[in-house]
Amino acid sequence: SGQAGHSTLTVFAAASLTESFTALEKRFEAEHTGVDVVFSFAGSSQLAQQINEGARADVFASADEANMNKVTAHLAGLPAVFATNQLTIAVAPGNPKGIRGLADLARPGLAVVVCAPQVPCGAATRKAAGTALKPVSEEQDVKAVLTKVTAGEADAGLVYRTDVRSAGEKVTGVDFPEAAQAVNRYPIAALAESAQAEAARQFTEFVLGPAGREELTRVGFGAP
Amino acid sequence: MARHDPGGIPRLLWVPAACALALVVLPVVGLVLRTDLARLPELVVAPAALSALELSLTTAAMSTVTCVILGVPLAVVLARARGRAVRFLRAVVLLPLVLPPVVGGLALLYLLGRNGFLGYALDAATGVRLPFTTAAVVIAQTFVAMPFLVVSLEGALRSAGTGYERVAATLGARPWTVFRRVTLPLLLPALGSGVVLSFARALGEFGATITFAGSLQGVTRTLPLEVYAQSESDVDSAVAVALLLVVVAILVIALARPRALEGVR
Amino acid sequence: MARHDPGGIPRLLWVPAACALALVVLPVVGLVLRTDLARLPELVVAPAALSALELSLTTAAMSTVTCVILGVPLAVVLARARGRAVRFLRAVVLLPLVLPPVVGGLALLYLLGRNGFLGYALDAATGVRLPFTTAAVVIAQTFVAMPFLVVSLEGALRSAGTGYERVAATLGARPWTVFRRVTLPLLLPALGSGVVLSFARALGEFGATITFAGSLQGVTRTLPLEVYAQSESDVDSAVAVALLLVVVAILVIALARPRALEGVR
Amino acid sequence: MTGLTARLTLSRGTFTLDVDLSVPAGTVLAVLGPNGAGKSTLLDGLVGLHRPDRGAVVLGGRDVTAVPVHSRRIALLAQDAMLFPHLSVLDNVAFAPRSAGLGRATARDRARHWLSEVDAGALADRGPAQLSGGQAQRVAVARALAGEPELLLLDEPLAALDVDAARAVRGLLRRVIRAEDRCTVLVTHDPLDALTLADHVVVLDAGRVVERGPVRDVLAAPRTAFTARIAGLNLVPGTVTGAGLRTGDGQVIAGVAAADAVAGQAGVAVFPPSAVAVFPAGDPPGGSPRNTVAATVATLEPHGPVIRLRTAGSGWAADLTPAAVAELGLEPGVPVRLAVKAAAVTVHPALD
Amino acid sequence: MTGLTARLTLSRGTFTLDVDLSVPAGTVLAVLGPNGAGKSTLLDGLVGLHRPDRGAVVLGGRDVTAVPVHSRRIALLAQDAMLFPHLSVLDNVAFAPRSAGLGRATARDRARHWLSEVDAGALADRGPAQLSGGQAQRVAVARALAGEPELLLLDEPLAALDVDAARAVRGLLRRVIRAEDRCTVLVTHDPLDALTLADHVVVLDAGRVVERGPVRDVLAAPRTAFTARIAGLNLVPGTVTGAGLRTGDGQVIAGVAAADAVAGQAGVAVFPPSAVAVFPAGDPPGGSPRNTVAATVATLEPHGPVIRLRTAGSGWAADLTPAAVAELGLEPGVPVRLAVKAAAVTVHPALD
Ligand SMILES: Nc1ncnc2c1ncn2[C@@H]1O[C@H](COP(=O)(O)OP(=O)(O)OP(=O)(O)O)[C@@H](O)[C@H]1O
Ligand SMILES: Nc1ncnc2c1ncn2[C@@H]1O[C@H](COP(=O)(O)OP(=O)(O)OP(=O)(O)O)[C@@H](O)[C@H]1O
Ligand SMILES: [Mg+2]
Ligand SMILES: [Mg+2]
Repeated sequence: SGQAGHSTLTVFAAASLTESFTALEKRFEAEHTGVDVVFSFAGSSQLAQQINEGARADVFASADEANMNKVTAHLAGLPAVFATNQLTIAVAPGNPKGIRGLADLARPGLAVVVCAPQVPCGAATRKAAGTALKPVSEEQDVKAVLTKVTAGEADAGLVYRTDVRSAGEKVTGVDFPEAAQAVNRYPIAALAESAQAEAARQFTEFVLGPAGREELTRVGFGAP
Repeated sequence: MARHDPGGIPRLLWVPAACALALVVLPVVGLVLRTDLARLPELVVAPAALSALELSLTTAAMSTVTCVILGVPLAVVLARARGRAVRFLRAVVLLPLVLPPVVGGLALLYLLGRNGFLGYALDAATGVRLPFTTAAVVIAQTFVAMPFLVVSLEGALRSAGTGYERVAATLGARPWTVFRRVTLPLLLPALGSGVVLSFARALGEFGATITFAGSLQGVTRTLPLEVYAQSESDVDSAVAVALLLVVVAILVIALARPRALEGVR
Repeated sequence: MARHDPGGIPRLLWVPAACALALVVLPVVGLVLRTDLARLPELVVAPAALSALELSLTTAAMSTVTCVILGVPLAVVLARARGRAVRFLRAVVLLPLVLPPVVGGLALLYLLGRNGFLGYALDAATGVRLPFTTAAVVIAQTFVAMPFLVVSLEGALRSAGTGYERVAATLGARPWTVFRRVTLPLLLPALGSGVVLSFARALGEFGATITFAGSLQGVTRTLPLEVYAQSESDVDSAVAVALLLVVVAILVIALARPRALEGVR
Repeated sequence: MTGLTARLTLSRGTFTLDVDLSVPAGTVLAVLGPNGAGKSTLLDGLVGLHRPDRGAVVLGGRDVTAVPVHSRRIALLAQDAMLFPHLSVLDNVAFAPRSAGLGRATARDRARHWLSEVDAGALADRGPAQLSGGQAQRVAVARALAGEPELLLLDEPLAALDVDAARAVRGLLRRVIRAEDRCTVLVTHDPLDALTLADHVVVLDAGRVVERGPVRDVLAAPRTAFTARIAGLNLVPGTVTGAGLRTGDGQVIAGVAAADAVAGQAGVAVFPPSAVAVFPAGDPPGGSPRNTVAATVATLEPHGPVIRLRTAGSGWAADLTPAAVAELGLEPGVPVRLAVKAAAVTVHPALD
Repeated sequence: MTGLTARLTLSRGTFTLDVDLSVPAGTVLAVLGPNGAGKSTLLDGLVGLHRPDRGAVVLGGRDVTAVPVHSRRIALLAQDAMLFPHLSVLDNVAFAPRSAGLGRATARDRARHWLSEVDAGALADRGPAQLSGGQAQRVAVARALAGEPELLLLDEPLAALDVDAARAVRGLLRRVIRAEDRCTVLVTHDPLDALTLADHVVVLDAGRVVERGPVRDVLAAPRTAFTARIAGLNLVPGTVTGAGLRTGDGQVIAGVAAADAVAGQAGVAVFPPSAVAVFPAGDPPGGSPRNTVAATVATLEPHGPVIRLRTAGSGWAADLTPAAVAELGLEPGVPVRLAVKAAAVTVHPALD
């Protein structure tokens, strides 16, 4: 357990981890009294940028390995993958258009949205689906894709399983086999500059451990 | 005219003015210094950047025009009409100013999207669907930019008072003539500022556009969206594209803000 | 005074004014209708929302004050000083307006971050690091909001002309007195608009803040950032929080915009 | 009735204006009164820039009380010139014709006409900021006239003008304000303007009419202290002749004709009581005073530092110092001979 | 030299002003001239609102040409009142004292003093929008005076004032503008203001000085047509007495003393040539004209519709109609007797 007195542990985490990490925070703080975990949620690339510009953070949890690799110089140790995510097709509840897989998305008159190829989910989409899709929009992040589907504006969108889970009853997810070719891996690492090296290590292990596994699974992440 | 400054600008003001200028200029200078200027030409002629630039300029121009056409009348009504309702409306106009742009885009989607009550009617009546079209970009930009025009014009209208408008009425000018020949010309300097503000806001619009209009190259992906997309993979090139945006904007504003708009006295 | 309107507002203007109002109001109405209002109280008293709200109000207020302190002098200098340099500076002030906020945040980070030339000096000299502090939020908001104040004031200053300032000088008022007792009071209505614009812009600031200041609860996570975080898990509750932001902003503006700012005539 | 009839009660802060007046078509009403009497407020009320608390403004048979300013066909030349700063002098003057629906070229032609009428033709292309005070005032006069309104309200149109310009504009006004179907309300501080331009006069004080009537009656026999201070002239109506004026009963008064007095037309000879010399009855003295008349002293009353003597017979008033009154032994009933130099008499064209 | 010396060449558009003038400390210079002559431009140049192309303004020994407006200690009452719309009347007047560093209470006391001097004490708490034209003008006068400047520039300070207010402000100006170390430049269209308030006069036309000199010399013998049209008065200097004025050579001229003329002090008797009657030489006629003087016709010249006759001996001018001249057989060298009624003569306090 943690040291006496209060210390603050700053965790830079990808925005898609908002829900799971917020839940983890409570459990971690209950076990490690005296440690106050605070999160900065933003896009992984933004967080990497900030770390490179001297942000004081203790732990970095990225949504992809590319961004983790940008901050190698600032890491205390090797990053460890703690979760994976897979693409799925989000459709209106009950799947009224009867979409079964990627092939159906090419049907004329179907409004499909995906992530832009520059962002991680878009890269994954490219990898899984190639360039066959003719989307009406290439969104800047996966939440924007989801929003278009929940708003009824798009008939289908390629999003992560976690997104379908968090949207609850507003969308239905249709898994497709090609998604396995583009599994997205979430690495976590403590940062070298941390003044709370011990707590940082503990948090990293907590995320990688059973408690982390449980919360992450609950919101739809896959095991590493 | 060879008019003297009556004593000039108080010295005390130069200090904060210089600070303000530094706050604005230094970061941009820092940005330029960090940019690999050698790569700039290559990035700038990239088709994605060019098409985004073109789209940005067209849509921002169109939405600025829309802002003027709709916003000037609204500002006049808000500044000149009386009653409690007007005081309330004055606050309502500020809504898009404070709404986070993404939420603003969502609001537009809820209204004009396929399931929105206006969007549904439009679709049923004319078969037109707004989202994911260039028109949607213009609407989103107008939505966020118009309050800037309205608020700045309203303040100017109120400062100017109604003296000349009253004179015009005694000369037999009906309200529309008064508006066209007196109110509007006297408003020109403020309109200049308002147009610059709303054009700049429209040009930089990001959140509402991506939410309401999406992001498709050549159709809805404006330069800010392109910058954002670039920044995910390559921050440096994103910065370069952003600088392109800045240069173009400054040029457009400098050229499109003729001396006529700078003052009538 | 029982002054007549000299004929009133031209009828023709009511149509575009109504359209403009509809464009602003209808989406927000749609948003409210789609929101689960029953959940609102619960979301609003959530500690995260409350602390974000408090932070937003404090930082937006602080940056508005900074905008006024730095921006008013800059506007006066730009409106009253002469020469080519001034014409150039007038364009430069528009930079943050067109810079996509994310890039603006990046620029601030490059300048004031540990590796930035000012940030490095500051760190070495005083041990102070700005990024990821509440001060950084204020700086980011000031950076994006100040041009709105400056541009709208400058237009108003130019419309107003220098007549009264010249009279004041002939009465022996030195430039600082002229500024304090004549320029500023006559500028109040425009300053009111400018303050509203910059406060609103600061309150809604997202891109530059998240880039330059990060998103730390209680330190740098303002309400728009909270909305963003919320939207990751639940769009509906994000919208609800955004509405909270809107309501608060309108209230603050309505309360903090006393009649004194509405006009002196 | 054609012309203007107005009854107005209106208030500005603690000040209340309560006035009724009527101006028959083709006539001019002069409004006199001290500063702050409510003259400008009255004009504002008539043109519709101030909403009356009670009352009605009827112009040419139309009740215009509820008619918007721009459709009243009333032009107001306010005390402050207020030329539109963004329009050239020419376009300022062309504003009313344009508003009345005339084309640009026609309106400009008309504007040029009115500008030359006020001797400001050379200023047409200037901006209002490039005019002197008097030049701006003249342009404002032209602007108000160019609208050819049914009712013309003029607030001190001759203030700020130099002598020559004042004379020219006075002549212009005399020509244009008597158009067939037009009536005019003229605010002025100068009784001579009232005399030469107006038919009737009202004197305002503290928002109320304290005196009214035909100009000549009011100016010749003021009943309030204010009017007395500015007026109290000898006025003799008659017909203009080459050498002066012939009264109804054939008497000839030698005088200097004003530039616009035309022989054969109605005129009025004006001379101040201070110009009237009093001699003992008997032979006229053989000097330059060309107008002598026998009369009887009617009343003697102090009038500031002098004594004003009114006579029966001619009805003329003469101002004398107390010393002169004592020396000549003047008292009511004493017969005297009055003399006025022709050069002290001005003959103005009369208005009826 | 103390006082003001200025040499200014400046241009506004196509108009060029080229003037040199000097105003000794303690004296007043009147500036006359037609509309657009450059009077206001001259004041702007002196106060520093217009940059001269060439020239220098020296005030009290200091060269202030390059001194900023606010440190020149020159107050300008412009043609347009321009009261600050956001300040009460009291604070408008207190503006200059406050700017000079006085505390709020002291400045307001001083402002109250000046307001009551212009009879506007009751308006102290009003806003400028709540004043009539004449009231605003009076407040503007008070505001300019409250600064107690070294040089006071007044642009038609009496325009828009009613007779009573004009008289009161004229009296006030006479009292304050002759302070020991102050000099004043007064723009006016009224020669009587020049006469009663100023020591010297310059007449401007088209940006140039066309006439200058002591007021009395210029007004009595104008050398330009413009000045002649507005002036040409008979002016007789002397000492004020109870019944009029005693000239240096002991002659007494009966007249009516102006309200501010004090017996025993220097004064000037003023009467228009049109008030002078001409009789054949010999016995004075026994009537009310109390001032008669023997003289000889010196010159006869047409002056508009009348003939102006100047005499040797008294130096008075008389205006006569051509008929009178013919009848009396007047020609140079003919001895005559001149008569002026006392009531037609006003005695004003003189300035030296
Ligand atoms: N808001 C107000 N509160 C109180 N009194 C006011 C207000 N507005 C105007 N007044 C008064 O109304 C009166 C009438 O003003 P108005 O302008 O009609 O006078 P005027 O006869 O035109 O005088 P002038 O000859 O000076 O132009 C003035 O005494 C003025 O002080
Ligand atoms: N920008 C300009 N271009 C040309 N002429 C100008 C310009 N500005 C002013 N003027 C002229 O300068 C002259 C002097 O103006 P100023 O105001 O000094 O006259 P003024 O003697 O005060 O007349 P007034 O008695 O009418 O007040 C005027 O003839 C005016 O038309
Ligand atoms: Mg008035
Ligand atoms: Mg002038």
